[in-house]
Amino acid sequence: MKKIFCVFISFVLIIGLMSGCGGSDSASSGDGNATGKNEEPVAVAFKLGGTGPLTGGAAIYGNAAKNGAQIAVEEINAQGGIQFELKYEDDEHDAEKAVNAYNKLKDWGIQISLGSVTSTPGVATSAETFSDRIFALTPSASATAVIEGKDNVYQMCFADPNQGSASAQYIVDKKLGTKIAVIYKNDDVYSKGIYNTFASKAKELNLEIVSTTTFTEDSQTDFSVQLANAKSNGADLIFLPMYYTPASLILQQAKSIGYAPKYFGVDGMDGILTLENFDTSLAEGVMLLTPFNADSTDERTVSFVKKYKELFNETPNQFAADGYDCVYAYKEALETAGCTPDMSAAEICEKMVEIFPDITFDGLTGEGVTWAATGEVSKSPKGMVIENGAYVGMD
Amino acid sequence: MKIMGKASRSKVITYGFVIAAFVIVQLLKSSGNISSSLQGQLVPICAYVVMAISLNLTVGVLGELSLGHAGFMSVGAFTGVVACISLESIIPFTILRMTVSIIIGAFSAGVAGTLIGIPVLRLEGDYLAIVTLAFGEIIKNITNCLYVGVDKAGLHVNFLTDATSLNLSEGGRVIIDGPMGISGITKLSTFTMGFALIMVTLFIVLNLIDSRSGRAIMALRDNRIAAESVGIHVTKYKLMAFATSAALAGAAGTLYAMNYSTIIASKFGFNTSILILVFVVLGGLGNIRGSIIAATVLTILPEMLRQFNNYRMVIYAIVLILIMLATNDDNLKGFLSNLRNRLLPSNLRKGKKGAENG
Amino acid sequence: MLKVNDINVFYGAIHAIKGVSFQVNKGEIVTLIGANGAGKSTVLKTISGLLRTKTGGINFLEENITSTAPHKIVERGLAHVPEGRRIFLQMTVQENLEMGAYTCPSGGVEAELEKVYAQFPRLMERRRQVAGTLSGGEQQMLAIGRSLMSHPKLLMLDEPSMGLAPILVEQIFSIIQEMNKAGTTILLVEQNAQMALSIADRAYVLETGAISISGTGKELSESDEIRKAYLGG
Amino acid sequence: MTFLSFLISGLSLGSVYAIIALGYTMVYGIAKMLNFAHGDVIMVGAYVCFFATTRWDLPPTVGVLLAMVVCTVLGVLIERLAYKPLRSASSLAVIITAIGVSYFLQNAAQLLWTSNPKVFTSVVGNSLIKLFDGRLTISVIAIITITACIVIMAALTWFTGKTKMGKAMRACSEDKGAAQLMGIDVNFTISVTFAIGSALAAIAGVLLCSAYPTLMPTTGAMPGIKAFTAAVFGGIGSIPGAMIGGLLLGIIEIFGKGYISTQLSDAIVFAVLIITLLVKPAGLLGKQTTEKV
Repeated sequence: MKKIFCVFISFVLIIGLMSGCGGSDSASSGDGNATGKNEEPVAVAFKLGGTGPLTGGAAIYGNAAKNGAQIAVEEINAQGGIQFELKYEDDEHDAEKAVNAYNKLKDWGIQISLGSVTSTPGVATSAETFSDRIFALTPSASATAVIEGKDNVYQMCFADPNQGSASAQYIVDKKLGTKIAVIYKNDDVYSKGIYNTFASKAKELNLEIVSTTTFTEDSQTDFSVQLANAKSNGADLIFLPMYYTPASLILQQAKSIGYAPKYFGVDGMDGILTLENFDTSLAEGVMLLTPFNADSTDERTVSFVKKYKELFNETPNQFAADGYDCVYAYKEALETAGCTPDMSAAEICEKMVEIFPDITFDGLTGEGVTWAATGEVSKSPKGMVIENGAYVGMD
Repeated sequence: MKIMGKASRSKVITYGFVIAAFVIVQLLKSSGNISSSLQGQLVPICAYVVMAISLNLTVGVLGELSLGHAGFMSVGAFTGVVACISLESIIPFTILRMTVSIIIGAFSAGVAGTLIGIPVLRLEGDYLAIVTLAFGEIIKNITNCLYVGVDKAGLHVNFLTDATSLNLSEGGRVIIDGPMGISGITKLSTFTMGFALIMVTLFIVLNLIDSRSGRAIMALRDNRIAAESVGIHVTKYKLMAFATSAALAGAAGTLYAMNYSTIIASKFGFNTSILILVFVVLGGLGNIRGSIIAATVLTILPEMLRQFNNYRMVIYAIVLILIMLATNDDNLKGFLSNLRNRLLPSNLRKGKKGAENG
Repeated sequence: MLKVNDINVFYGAIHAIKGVSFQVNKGEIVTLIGANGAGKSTVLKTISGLLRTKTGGINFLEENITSTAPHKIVERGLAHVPEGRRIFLQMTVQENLEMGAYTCPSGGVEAELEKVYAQFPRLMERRRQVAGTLSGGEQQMLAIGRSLMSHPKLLMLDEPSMGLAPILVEQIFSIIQEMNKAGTTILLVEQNAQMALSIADRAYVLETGAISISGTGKELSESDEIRKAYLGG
Repeated sequence: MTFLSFLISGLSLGSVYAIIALGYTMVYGIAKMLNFAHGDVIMVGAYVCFFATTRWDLPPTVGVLLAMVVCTVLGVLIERLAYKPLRSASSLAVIITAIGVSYFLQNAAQLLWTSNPKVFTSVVGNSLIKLFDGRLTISVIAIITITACIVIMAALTWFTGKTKMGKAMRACSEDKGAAQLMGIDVNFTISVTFAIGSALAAIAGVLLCSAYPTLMPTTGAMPGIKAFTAAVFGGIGSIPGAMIGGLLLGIIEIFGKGYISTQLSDAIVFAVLIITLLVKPAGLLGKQTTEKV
């Protein structure tokens, strides 16, 4: 039986190697060299690629960013002028798979990158884009390690530390609470990153944290202990640096123990209102810092939300908006730098590195967005509060 | 004499097979005939091959089911990377530093394997399986709460607090930052190193199987009571196999981790343990060559299926089930063996039989 | 009643039974004797459907049961007391007996229980005990009692004397004879050839998967060849 | 008071684990296989109930029944197609197949229902009972979960102890060959076991999601592993063992979080399991089977 197996598996291997080589033939032409495009009659479109979790537990974020970017690409291509060809590969929210996905994009001939959607894969792929000299602008990989020490990796979203300290500052400035409880996810880069800076900023501002509890991927159903701890320590505001799925459970379970503090969330909380069948009254009064508001009445947001709903049957969240903005930011930068699709990835990269710190960009997630040469974005987070099942600006 | 001859011939075939694969890939690489996709997977494939061989030692040779093998990989990955970063100024020569790190990773995983093995190897069957699963989860959980930094004064280790309380002096560097794991790793792993590690692993495992100890281990697998009654020290040999397996997994962990700029503890959870177990079972229990092939094929396969997008994992699952059915269902098995009998001349089959353990 | 016609059974590549044919007539005690590993148990397992023959066929009560599922064969009135008794150790004595009557409509179970208890008073005493706590002889009785619950037309017994003290062996054999007198046809597999031949109407000797000698119980117990090989004389 | 409320949370969480563990343990008892796909059957059950009650506006009882029917069919189908051909194969081959089935269910669910989480509407509402002047609040769903767990365990104990089918299951789990010789249709009995286990999984799914209302394709995975742990903890194959194992696991998890550390709660649960198994190698109520030479 073992032998049959070996025979079988060897066959698969041979087929695998053959197709691997076959793939490489076509790939090598599009890959490295600057003039690689001359097989095609005219190089018309920039090859724009990104990785994100399109399957698995984190797939909502990856798909949102991908869909947002896709809408932007369609709009831009319809306008004429700069053209994009978009390709997203699945990274399953895993560093190894993300590098694989990125390499697949390299075989395809990626010229500019949208990095990765989530943080851990983002750190892994940004190291690759850095050494390959491919410019990357990630919609939402917010960990500092994504851009740290890499001149050609930029973020569209706030970096985690910014969110943490901005949240603490906001709570103090607006006198939202005096005794703070924090619940964060202890096996998540994003959640822990925000918590770290929140805690140090809170110390600096003399904001009292009375309860700090955690959960993990494996124990994200029951929050009774965390909430009991916050309640018994008299917390009047709970800070929730996490994505909205566990947050929705926390809101529901707090209600079931008759505990009604104020809640303050970060950009991952955005999307909670779009949860299917979610009782929005639970989220009444929840505050969050988010750059994007799907209920906003400005023209571009309205049209984006409408298109998104038509195409994907969902209300877009912040990830979608970030994906959308990334493509438009690229358009602006490429136009300003005068890049053409026949340039090599490395050439485009050098131009982008030059130009990005200088551009000012208006997008769905912020007006007058600028970037520091470190890759960090500067845009002002908007404080939102949920009232009657909709976001209302707090300022 | 004849048996020995067969066994060593089989070893030579296995080494030759790996060397040939290495040479072919190197040739393809130097002639630029290899896709970035495949090239990017070479190091992880090597790491998984080592993982599969080492787990085969526990599952196939020792006959105990382990569902927490990724835990040892994790121990090796984290200690190896910490070692590598801390030694940066002491050993500037990268290949030597990697080698030292891999040895340190292997050693600490081996120690973890021994510590875990002493109490739990008394358990049997599914109970042992669940305890290994539990240890895998505990290792993951603990690593998520671990903070390690390095400065001039040496290593600082903290548990359950955060990176700032490491009190690193000026110029110090946080290496393990709790759940954020290690980031900013300089990629040092190369395919050649992976190949070397596979060869070392093969050398250790094949010689162990072929030794007196190896035969004792296999005797334990086949009939513990009988083996005990002829004076085989159960705990000693079980532990030997288990700790060796853990140490090799640790080495693979270091190799794997040094290929990515970031690693996190959650990566080495239940799913990764299962992934490796699948390699071992598909490759054939106790069949080292099978493990190598299965690890390689099943690492490449999901990448080859990328064109199917979201259907990829469903297809993977179906393929997995079908392979298990095809190789274990009596009717199909009979059919296949008939087919083989007709296709292969009998002397060839005999020759292959001796290769089972190689 | 039972006709085994040229069966060939394989364990993987091992040809365990090579063209065995024999028959059992109604009311008889027929015994299969042979050395360890001659294939006696394999023959019984093949008849009761636990193993499959590659060629040939098995007829029971004029019907072909070659590829009938084991539980269907039991329904037709063929019971098999397997080697090593195979009683359900974690169930009580009574539950074990009830399992024996699994194929019968639940109405008649009580009456059958009474009958078995009458035949084996020891089991009556211990009916609430878990079967694992019984002694070897009691377990054998339970195994036989259990097979009687389905009221079989043909009862196949595999090594009922194995591991029992001589006095118990005699007891078991007298029970077998009693059952036969009560109308149950018996196919007995034994290593204890002497005992088996003493009660058998007819006997077959199985050697390495094939039948070498057959005859009446008396003929065989008097044959020199058999004496030397199996009766230790 | 904190202690009491932790205890109730623990019992409620533990009851869900226990119901899942009962399914695990029954299947293990008879088929001697770790059915890793069990957790994913739970997820399917929850989805069916979700669609029935939310999308098609059927009453909750119908939703639960529908979920049970679908899961039963699914469970039997999985057994027939994937596990039955492997009855004589090595246990490892069966485990890998079960894992394959688990992957398949999760990914098929994702294709069918997307990975966007859905909020499950509790089948019994979200009402609360307040005791001691409101210092202790108990949710109705917690009480129902605990009750359901006790009722199911009692029913299963009765079923396996008193009914003909139940006894046949025990016979099969002890000795399949002998059971066949009794005229028991082993394949049918195993199918029935899978049917019962899967119907229980549907109930567990509905209760799990009523108490913790996020529903995703991966919802069943972690509770599945925890319940598997619980089943082994209590002694796999033993029905009261699964229940005790489940309840204890839930309580240890909550108390570990509440009194020791939220960061280390997973490690605590698994450490207790390991220590228990070292002291009692076959679990709390498991029977130590001595190996035959």
